[in-house]
Amino acid sequence: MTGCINGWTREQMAMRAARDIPDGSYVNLGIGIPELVAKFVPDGREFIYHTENGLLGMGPEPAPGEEDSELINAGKKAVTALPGASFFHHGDSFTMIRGGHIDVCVLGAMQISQHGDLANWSTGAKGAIPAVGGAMDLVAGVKTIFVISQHTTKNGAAKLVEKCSYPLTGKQVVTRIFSDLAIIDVTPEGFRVRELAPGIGFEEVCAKTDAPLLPLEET
Amino acid sequence: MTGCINGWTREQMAMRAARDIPDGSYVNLGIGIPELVAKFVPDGREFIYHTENGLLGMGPEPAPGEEDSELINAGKKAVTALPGASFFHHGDSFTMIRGGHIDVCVLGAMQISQHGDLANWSTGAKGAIPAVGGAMDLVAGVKTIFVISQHTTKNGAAKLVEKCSYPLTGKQVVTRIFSDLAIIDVTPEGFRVRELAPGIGFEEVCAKTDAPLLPLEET
Amino acid sequence: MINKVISSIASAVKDIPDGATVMIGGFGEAGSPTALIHGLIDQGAKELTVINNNTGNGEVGLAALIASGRVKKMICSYPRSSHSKVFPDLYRAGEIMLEIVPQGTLAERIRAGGAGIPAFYTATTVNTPLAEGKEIRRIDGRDYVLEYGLKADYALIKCEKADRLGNLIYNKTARNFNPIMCTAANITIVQARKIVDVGGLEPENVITPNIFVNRVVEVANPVIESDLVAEGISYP
Amino acid sequence: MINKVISSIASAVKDIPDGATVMIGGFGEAGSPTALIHGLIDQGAKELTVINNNTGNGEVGLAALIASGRVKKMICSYPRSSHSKVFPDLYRAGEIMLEIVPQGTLAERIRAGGAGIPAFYTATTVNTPLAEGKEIRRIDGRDYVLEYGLKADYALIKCEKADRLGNLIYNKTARNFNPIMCTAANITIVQARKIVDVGGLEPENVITPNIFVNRVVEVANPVIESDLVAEGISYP
Repeated sequence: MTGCINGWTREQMAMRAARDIPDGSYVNLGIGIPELVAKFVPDGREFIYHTENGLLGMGPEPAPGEEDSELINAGKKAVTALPGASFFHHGDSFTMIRGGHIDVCVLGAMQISQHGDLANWSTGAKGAIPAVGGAMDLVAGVKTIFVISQHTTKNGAAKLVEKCSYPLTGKQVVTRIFSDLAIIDVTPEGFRVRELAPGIGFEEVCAKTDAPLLPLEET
Repeated sequence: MTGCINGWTREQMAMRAARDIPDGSYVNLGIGIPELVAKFVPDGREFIYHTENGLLGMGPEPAPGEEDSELINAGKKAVTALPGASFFHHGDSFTMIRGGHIDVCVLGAMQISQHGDLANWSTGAKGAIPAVGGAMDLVAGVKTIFVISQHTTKNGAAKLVEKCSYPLTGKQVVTRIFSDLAIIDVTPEGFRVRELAPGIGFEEVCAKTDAPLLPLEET
Repeated sequence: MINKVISSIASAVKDIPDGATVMIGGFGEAGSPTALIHGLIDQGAKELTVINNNTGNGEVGLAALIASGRVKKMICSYPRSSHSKVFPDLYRAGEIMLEIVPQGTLAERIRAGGAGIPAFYTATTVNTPLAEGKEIRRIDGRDYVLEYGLKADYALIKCEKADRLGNLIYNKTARNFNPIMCTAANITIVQARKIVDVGGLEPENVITPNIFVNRVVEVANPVIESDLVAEGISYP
Repeated sequence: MINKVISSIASAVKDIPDGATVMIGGFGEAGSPTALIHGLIDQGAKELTVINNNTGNGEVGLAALIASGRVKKMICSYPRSSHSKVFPDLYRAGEIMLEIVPQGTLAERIRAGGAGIPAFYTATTVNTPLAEGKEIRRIDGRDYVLEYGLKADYALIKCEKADRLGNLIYNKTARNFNPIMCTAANITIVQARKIVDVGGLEPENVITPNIFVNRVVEVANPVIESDLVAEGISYP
């Protein structure tokens, strides 16, 4: 590893994803890197954050010492409620999700196929404890599913693949992927690079992707 | 017609029905004579009244001049809300009904069959406007269905019949009938008189019933 | 800044097209968005399918919309009007279609439509003529009928207080069908007695979270239908 | 006079039999009826089927109930415990059964159970292993899976305030599964931080109407599970 900055940091991935969320959107953020999206609302836009455990109008984490064990997000971390927020039960919360009322959901991923299939809940390995949470409801119900993820696993295995080998969370659900190397659209023709991270070449992204990759479209 | 008092009045029918409602019951009262039941809560008992348009803890009609057009019952009459009442939407209101949470419902009837089938929403006649309201939900969801009704129609036709000729509201749903002539149980053997009104003989009730009628059981 | 407040009734309802399916809140006159309905009459959309528990009162509000000939079909549980023969006359003349749905099934179909549930089973209507032609399934020894979720293009809603984000609270039994209809329409248009500042509604007490609302118009002193009926008024 | 207040946790939970199905409110520790769960551990019922979104925290509350060996089967969406290996160890050892249900389907199945809806269709899990063996139906061009309503013999619930009739309000995101579980259990037992006079809860703001509640116990200063976990406490 050199000191050069190649690719995007977690924060930069989150910032890029935030840029692609339209003003006024209702947004649900998955656990992990997706949570960082909330820090990067572009100037002039307002998003309303939903957390599936029963809060619309979720605000940032509270100041140290201000945490309330009964005001948490889906990742069970302390959060705040902004003016205009509302609390509701799980039945109503998933009415919002399943009923198609959430505009954008940003999730993490274990694998994404070239057709937008997502696997993010179980390796399917023997002895693994399957833990699906709300992910399957989100991909089934939310209009636009973004993924933020490192381009490869810690071991260097591709996460963008022709076909997921892990159990699916949902089929043909992901529309755009924000990785550390590139922003990639899932198109009817397969993965297409939309933007390359600084210092990253198309060939490098291809090499780290286990599926055909279409280059940037000339405009 | 003579001046003699034969049979029960509307109020007496309602009072008899109220007597058979256990303490602490959640009760829904249909439109018409059933509404009178609320006036006759036996001493020492407490009932909580539900109205399907979204109020639990319904109280009596307000004093003249105190009516609120946004505080009404299912019959669209002005009512009051007692201490401990709650308001909710129609989805939640029918969760109470369909989900089996209401203990007793008292309804009016056009016909009741010897097996407890109820017809109370439409004559099925050509040109009649069918209007079912919440009756089918109530008979499908409430544990105990009482009927309060005149024993015969204004024209003298029997309402207690072998088989309903009008379209059904529900099949095998009525357990007890409070008529002006008698209290009648719907048993596996058919209609059985439980109590005769003052001045009413078993033969008279038989004559006004178009189904076999079992006499009072000797105890 | 998200601001769902619209300054006039006319602009709030102006894009409702001919042929739209419109849910209208209220049970009898309680919770009836009468000002919005009158706005819709003025606007002129026709061939509407209207979903409401009843068919209006007198010759105002929903009854007036029906009388105007703009409603092709009613979906309701109790198509009787107070002090009005508007619906019965049109129905008997074959000039309006009617889908009769039990009140609880109507509520659940609307709730299902809003919640992304395309169909569900219920015991209501089993063994009655209203179950004819529908799928029956036996589950745990009891028969149930399959019913489908209901959605609408628009919902017209009345509430007590709203904020600019679209959070709503209601007044007593005027709540009725309004909150579930908010969830089931593509565009939800609300007539609020008062618009308050954001933060003016307690988060614990919000009944309709703002995600279900698209437009809010303040109607500070809404007409009361029974008053209009008592005065013998016909709209327009 | 209707009075659902019970003076002790022990008497509130004493009749829960071996083999019962018990819904337990809460999402993580928020809204977890920890005092009632500890009462259930003390009481000794075994072979329980427990429905909760998770599997508890540390070695207190639900995690302690599971650790005690009294739970035959968990129905949940996310069977991971914070600061605990109680569930994973038992699961890998084959000593506890697991039915994994997506969080929204779990919520809807509970809500359906309470609302008299025996089954419904949802798009969630379609084309995933969790839909295997289930009925798929195409409705309006999309595939949906059939899911069944869930009911329980008992529900253990935590709320903020209750009255003697059983009306409840909750605190912030501690509401979560609690209100729907109240509707789906035969006997609903509530631990309330405060019991107020009848009339002390505003009818517009009641979240759980009293019809869904059977017993209420006041637990004025409930333990906070994360505090117990931080202190390294195991129950009992």
